[in-house]
Amino acid sequence: MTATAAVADDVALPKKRSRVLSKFLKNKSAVVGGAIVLFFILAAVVGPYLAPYDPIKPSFTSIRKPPSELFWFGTDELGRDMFSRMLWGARASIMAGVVSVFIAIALGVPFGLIAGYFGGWIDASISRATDAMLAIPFLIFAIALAAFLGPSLTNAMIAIGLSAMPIFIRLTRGQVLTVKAEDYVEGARAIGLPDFWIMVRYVLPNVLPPILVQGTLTIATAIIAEASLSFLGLGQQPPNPSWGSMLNTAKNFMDQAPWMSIFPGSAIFLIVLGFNLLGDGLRDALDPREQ
Amino acid sequence: MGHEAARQSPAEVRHIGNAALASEPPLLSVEGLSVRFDSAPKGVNVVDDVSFSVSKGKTLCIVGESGCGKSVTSLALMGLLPTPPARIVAGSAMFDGQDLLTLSERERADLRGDKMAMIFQEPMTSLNPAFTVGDQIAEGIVRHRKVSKAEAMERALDMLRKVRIPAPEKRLRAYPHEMSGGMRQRIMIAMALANDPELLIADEPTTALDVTIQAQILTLIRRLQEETGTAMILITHDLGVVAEVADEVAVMYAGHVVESGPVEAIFDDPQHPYTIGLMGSVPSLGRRQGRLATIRGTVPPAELMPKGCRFTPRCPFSDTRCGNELPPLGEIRPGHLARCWYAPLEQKRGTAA
Amino acid sequence: MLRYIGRRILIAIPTLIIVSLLVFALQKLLPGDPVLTMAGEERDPQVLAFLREKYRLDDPIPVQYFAWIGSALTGNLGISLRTDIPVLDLIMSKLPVTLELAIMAMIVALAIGIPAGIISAVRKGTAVDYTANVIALSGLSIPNFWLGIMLIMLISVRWQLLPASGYVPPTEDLWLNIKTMIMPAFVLGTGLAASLMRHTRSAMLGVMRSDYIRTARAKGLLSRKVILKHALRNALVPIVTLSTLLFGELLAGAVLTEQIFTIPGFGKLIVDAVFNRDYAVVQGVVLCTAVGFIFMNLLADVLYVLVNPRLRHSA
Amino acid sequence: QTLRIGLNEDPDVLDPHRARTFVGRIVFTSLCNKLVDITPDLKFTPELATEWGWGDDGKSLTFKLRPGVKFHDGEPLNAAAVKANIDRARTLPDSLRKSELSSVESVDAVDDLTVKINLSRADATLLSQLSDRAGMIMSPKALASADFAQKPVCSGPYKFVERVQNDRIVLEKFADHWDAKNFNFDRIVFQPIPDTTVRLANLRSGNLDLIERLAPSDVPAVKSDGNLVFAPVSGIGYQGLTINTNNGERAKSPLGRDKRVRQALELSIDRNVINEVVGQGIFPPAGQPFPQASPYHNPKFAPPARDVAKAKQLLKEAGVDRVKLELTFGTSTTTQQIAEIIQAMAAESGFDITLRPTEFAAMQKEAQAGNFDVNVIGWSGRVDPDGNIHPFVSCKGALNDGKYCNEQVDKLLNEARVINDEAKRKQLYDQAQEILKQDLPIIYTYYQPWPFVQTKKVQNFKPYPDGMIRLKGVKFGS
Amino acid sequence: MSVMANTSDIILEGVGLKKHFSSGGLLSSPTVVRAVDGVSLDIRRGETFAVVGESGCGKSTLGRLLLRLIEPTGGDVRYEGRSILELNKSELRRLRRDLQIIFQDPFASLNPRMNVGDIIAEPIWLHNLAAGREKRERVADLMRTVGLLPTHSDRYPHEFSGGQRQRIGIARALAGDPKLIVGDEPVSALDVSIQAQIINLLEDLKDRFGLTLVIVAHDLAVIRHMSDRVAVMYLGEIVELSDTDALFDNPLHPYTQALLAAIPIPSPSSRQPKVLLQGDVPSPAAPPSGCRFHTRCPHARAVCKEQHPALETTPDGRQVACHFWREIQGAGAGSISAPPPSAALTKRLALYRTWRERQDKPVATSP
Ligand SMILES: Nc1ncnc2c1ncn2[C@@H]1O[C@H](COP(=O)(O)OP(=O)(O)OP(=O)(O)O)[C@@H](O)[C@H]1O
Ligand SMILES: Nc1ncnc2c1ncn2[C@@H]1O[C@H](COP(=O)(O)OP(=O)(O)OP(=O)(O)O)[C@@H](O)[C@H]1O
Ligand SMILES: [Mg+2]
Ligand SMILES: [Mg+2]
Repeated sequence: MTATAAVADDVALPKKRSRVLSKFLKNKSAVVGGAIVLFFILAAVVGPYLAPYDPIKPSFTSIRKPPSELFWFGTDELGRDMFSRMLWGARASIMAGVVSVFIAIALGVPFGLIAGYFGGWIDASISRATDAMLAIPFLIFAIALAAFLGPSLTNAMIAIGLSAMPIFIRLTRGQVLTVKAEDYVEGARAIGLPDFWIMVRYVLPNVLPPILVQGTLTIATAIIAEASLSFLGLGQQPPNPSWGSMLNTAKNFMDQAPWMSIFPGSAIFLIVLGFNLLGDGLRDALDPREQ
Repeated sequence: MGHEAARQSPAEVRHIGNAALASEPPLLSVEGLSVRFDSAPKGVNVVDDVSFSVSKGKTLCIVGESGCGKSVTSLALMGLLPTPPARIVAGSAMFDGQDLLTLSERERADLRGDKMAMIFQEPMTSLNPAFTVGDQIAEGIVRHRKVSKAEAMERALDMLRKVRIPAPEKRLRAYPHEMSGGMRQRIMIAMALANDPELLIADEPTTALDVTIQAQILTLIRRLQEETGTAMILITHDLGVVAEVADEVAVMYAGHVVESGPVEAIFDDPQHPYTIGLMGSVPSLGRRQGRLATIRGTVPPAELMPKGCRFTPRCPFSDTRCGNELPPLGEIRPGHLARCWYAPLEQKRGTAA
Repeated sequence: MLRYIGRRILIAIPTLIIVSLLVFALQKLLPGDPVLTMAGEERDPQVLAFLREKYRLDDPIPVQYFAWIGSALTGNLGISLRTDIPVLDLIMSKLPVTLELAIMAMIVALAIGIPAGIISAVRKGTAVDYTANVIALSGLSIPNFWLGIMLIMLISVRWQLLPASGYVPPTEDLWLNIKTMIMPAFVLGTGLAASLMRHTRSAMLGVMRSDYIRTARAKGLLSRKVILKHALRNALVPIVTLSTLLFGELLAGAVLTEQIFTIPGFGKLIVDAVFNRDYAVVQGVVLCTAVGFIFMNLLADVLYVLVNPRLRHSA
Repeated sequence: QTLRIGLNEDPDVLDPHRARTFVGRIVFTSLCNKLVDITPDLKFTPELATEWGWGDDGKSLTFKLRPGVKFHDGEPLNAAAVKANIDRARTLPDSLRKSELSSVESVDAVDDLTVKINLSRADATLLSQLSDRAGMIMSPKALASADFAQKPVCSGPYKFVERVQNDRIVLEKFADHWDAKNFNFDRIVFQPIPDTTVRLANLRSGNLDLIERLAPSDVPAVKSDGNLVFAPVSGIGYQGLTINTNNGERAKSPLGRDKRVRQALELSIDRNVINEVVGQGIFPPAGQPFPQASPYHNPKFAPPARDVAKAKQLLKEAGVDRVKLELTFGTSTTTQQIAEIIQAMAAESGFDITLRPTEFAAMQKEAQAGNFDVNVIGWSGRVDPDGNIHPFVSCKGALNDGKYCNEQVDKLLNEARVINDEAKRKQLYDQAQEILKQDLPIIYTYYQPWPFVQTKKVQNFKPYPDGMIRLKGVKFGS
Repeated sequence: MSVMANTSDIILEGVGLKKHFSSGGLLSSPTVVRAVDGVSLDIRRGETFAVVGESGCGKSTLGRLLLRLIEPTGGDVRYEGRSILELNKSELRRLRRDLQIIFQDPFASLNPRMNVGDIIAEPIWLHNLAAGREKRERVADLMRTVGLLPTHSDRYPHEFSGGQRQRIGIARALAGDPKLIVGDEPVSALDVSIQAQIINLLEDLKDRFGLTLVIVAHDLAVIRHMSDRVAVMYLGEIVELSDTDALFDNPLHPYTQALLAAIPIPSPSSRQPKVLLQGDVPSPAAPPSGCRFHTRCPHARAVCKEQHPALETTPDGRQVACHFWREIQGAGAGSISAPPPSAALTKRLALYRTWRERQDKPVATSP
């Protein structure tokens, strides 16, 4: 019998194209989280064009006005429109989260990949260095780094990114160790694929999902960290707003002008919640064990 | 119950057949059991209109390909189906004069591990790694018998002896990870039999084991069954195992029982094309007889499942009617039923069409 | 087991060396001049020169490093540049405070996180699950400093229920001590409760899926027992491990919490030291937290083995 | 009876000779007596010394000591002790008082209760130095021990009990104090609480009785709170903008080179807005280093009103269109607000200001290195006028970050240092100010207030312009 | 079954192969697992060579050693007479074309993030065998060869069933025109009906491309059906190596005998009590002294405990490692006499085959 006859054995294929997507869409918290994040990102992108007022220019005639038709979110201690500042601040806060996590991933993943894949002394040295960085509390590390680099939003992002990096090294490394043992990696070696290509085509794509999930969760941490650095004067620089720095100023007016803290506080809360929900949802959607 | 009804359903036919073979009424008799999962497309039940029965001291083997619903059927009987997403949509399961499927969760729990017990496929993962073996056996005894922990431990020790575990006193205090797969499966058996169940459901108890160990376990199960007269439902996909232990066989395909009957009848005179294809697919242990006869393709996914006979797309004998109309479970000979429009095949498909 | 611990300690040595290098490098990189900070408003040039000499700040960096490591190895971590107090004394007096805060926060986190995690795992997909999730995530999502100030405003100022800040040693007044620590512990603990809850939930979900849970149910055990005995016991393995590791996070969280509630612990000590360029204190404290962190890691591993019979017996 | 005081930060070493912080001085005020003290209107008044007198040519200063004064360890306070202390302050390697006492050549214990300080040159500032840390007298016996700073022993109305860094400093009434009957509390607890909001919260919740340095933003809230008493006092310090006129490359900007540009900057700023918006009325506009309370204050140098048109005009004259500059300031909410306001106001007359908040330690270093255009600086102030001006604008001044240098100014200021006659000194300072007002190395913005808040329970508390807390006569009402 | 290849033509040879894993030692002193411990064998060109044994006896490790996917602790592997341990990088790459492997687990052996076309094309790309259109055609060809629809080349592994995945794995193995394929339990994870399809496919491919197959398996029926020669392994060693029919007809080693005896026979009429092997397989980390099988051997004597039996060659060219193989010959033999199928079954199977072939035809002629 000819081998082509075997085609006959192929009856039909199940149609299961976007299983991940449909699982994701079924996951309520992921969808809610995704919607919140999307909303804020939209606000960050187009917000500045919609802002009714200049977010920077003080107006001494309208200091600390409560929310009204004129000023939806009220005004701050220098008479600036809170709503406009919130829109502008979204950009800084979200950037702080996304960029710093991007930095952490861009640096952490290659290190983790190399450590996990090659093992031996390379692994040992990278792992020890990672342990050492983890041993210094995250925020202390970020504070010291940010202070070293000088206070600016960019530097805060770099500092947070570097401080978050070891988590990704560790996560990637662990993940690589699992993936490395998979048959398909051995299969790639069996056809003679060089290590570099195995890492790029086999290991990397398969370690990425949990890293992306961790990434969304770390974005949340990073946004809070930026707020904390702002609290210590090491984040977004005045007069430019970030939610963290607005909150930091607002806490001095907690009594007289509660709206000054309620809006940025809730925004941070919501977006962090959004990223957390999204991350959790992604985790469930990407986890083959979850139904 | 169906017996009073004037019209004879296929299941009743089979009952009569059974009754002709076994003198007493069956211990468990399942009728028209249908289970569906919430995620499945409408109208496609993972287990569809399944009927069978087991008598005291007898062994019923359920065979079929992976995913055909063997485990779901057994879990449904034990009341262990995860609900949701699983839902029992029809059927009854008479056990000791009561319909299992109408009992409350509490009543089911009272039955479980007492009058009916179950052994699972994976000996390596089916024992709790955090507790000693003795603890896990005794726990089931304490739950159902009015005994102290110490008495239960004593009984557990007895059970270990019964399943031929060397140095049982020591093993009682051992953790599962300290034992081999075969040993753990013995523990599982000891646990299941600890309360002298009337019905034992064994879901592929030997699939994960090496041949030599499999032989040990099968022998053990058979011996214990002889001693206690427990009725047993043994699930497997290994025809060799079926041939060795079964009294009755039910062949399942994609949620349907396609053929059932006494073990000799199934092996010597298989009627359903699926059963025949299955037999042809197994390499023989004797000298090589040429290429294997294969069944084409694979089980279709739920959304492509034919309305009629689910084997249609893979069946060499099928025609359009097969795909549209579900054949009844027809009686070929007393007690031997097959769900095929063309059974017996020689008569209906004998000449090359 | 001892052998294992020994090996782990050996592995910790290079880590500690790297930590010391990192800390040292990091603060040398910090802008600013500790002497200027120390010299005060008047910045007398004579004094500047004297201080530079005294703290060997003009030595080459490697010399400074080895001098520091050398004395650190003999247990001498130097004296605070700002207050003259030996760093070791500072650490010793601050450690109990931070530990108390950390332990209380941990209790809060455990008390919220574990039951919530169990409930939401058992009721997966129901409203209870979503509610528990959102509440837990709220803890994670509200910046500590903001929650802290809100609580002070509300509970201490508005309702005058608890002291607003500060610290009273338990030896002095236990009740007052507890009263002052409730708010900080809550603020710190809620942040952790979320991650604990998430982990408990996923550990429970993982365990609930496993075959031995089905076995337990097949024995006829009732749900309560299955969950609280068979499932929880196994889920505790990752949870216990995690809880010890969370101490690292606690310490980091303590930095801000102590700042807000003016608690004289580690976090406040180090932040002040960083901003005052009190090198000796920064070095000493970070080294100490790193040792603590490594110890916690070790403890986590040991606990992991201890709560895991599979590993315990091969020990 | 315990008085709880909330401080803005944790004091440093509790050794007056080595201490540097402002809050440290607050603690020392209760812990250590000094030779002389000041009155609210900045006159000198007896404390350990009952009387004093300048010798011939102002080259010596003689103190008569109060008899029967004891240190907290029971040792007697006599001329020998005073000599030991002043000598220590002059010679201890890490003494921060050296420059304050640089004119002192030797100290003689004339008799048990008479001390004569011999000077190498006339020094008009000396008495004011001795009214502060340099004049605090510690027990010589205790000084011998290495850990004096951990257990300071002085002769103040309260003695040291314990200190928990970052948490509290506890003092206890010293029964043998010469004026013990005027001090009513058994214990004083100083609690450093850096966050102003939290500090105020503690006061409101009753954990504290008195706090220093209220945030101006909280002024309205405090005023409207019936349980609290707002006790502000305009200080002897000031806030200002130091301009880099001569320190390195960055001085070579239009701002650094051309005084017209600096004048334009000053004219752009509306000090009243700062006072009202940020200061809630407690930031009185300043145009000179000497506070209104000071006899050296001259109304002639009042701050100019904002005048954008004139500012633009000056810029045009200077030949610049728009001026770019960086404004560096320490990270605090108040300072940041001021910086933001200055940025917005100056923009209107042609200044493009970028803001650069810098944490304090880094800022100091940068300032010394000349790595700045304009620094927002504050000075807590000294009783003697010299302390508010000399270090900042004299060519070699330790705090002259902009390295402004004008020989004539130097000459005037140095001369004013050695003259004891108030009228003559004032004249010299006026002349110097005339020049400085044109050159503008420093633009003064407002006088640093010391806003204290106390609960109603506290009675007889009187704030002093030097920001110290003097507890004489202060008591709890019933 | 006929041995097609010239006996002297040995394609792959293992000489005294050893692989020791020093495992874990997480908590205790590290243990050495002697997964493969001194195995010598030669594989003849064109044959199907089977390795059988209980779980953990070292079958997979041996398979990987033969392909140098792991480095041996000792011994040598020769391919076409040349040691593959000495090959340089480019030679090794060339070797990777000739020697291929198919894995047991169809779900774990394909990269879930690559589509099927790319998976199969990878060896072609890697070894520069074709590019562009030509490459796509080759992929389509390969897919047809293993019975997949070329139109499915843009799908991902998870969209296929287990059997189909196994076909993808086979297509990938074939892509580099290999000479020899090692199948590590290629059908164990599959259902009986799918297993039969894959067995048939492998046999067809072997004939069509003149491949040599090394099949690692534990299902003796599959082995009997497919292989020409069989090596039986026990705890890292070969205990018996022989032509398939000879082995099944007359197993020499007591372990082989026990293995055969344990197989359940798919015929309910011939149920009979069996002589069963007692106990479990000892841990390969602490193998018994002497003959490793002595702890479970019904024929063990004192000497078995002390002396390690060598693998000796019998007069008829078989190899066995047992001190007493001559004496115990036939002790377990004939146990595997499956009775012929009943007349009804034979008849019906024939009918089934006829219809089954007819079922395939129209499809086979379609493009
Ligand atoms: N929790 C579940 N949710 C959705 N579908 C399920 C679930 N559990 C089982 N199924 C589906 O039900 C069908 C029957 O599964 P079942 O476990 O009964 O098969 P089986 O015959 O026991 O197979 P095996 O031989 O592999 O054990 C399968 O198609 C499976 O995909
Ligand atoms: N990478 C490894 N590290 C440590 N031990 C290993 C490794 N691979 C295999 N082993 C051990 O070597 C022994 C032989 O393993 P191998 O996989 O070759 O057995 P096998 O015969 O293929 O078993 P199975 O039938 O279960 O696949 C086992 O005890 C196994 O635990
Ligand atoms: Mg099953
Ligand atoms: Mg294997």
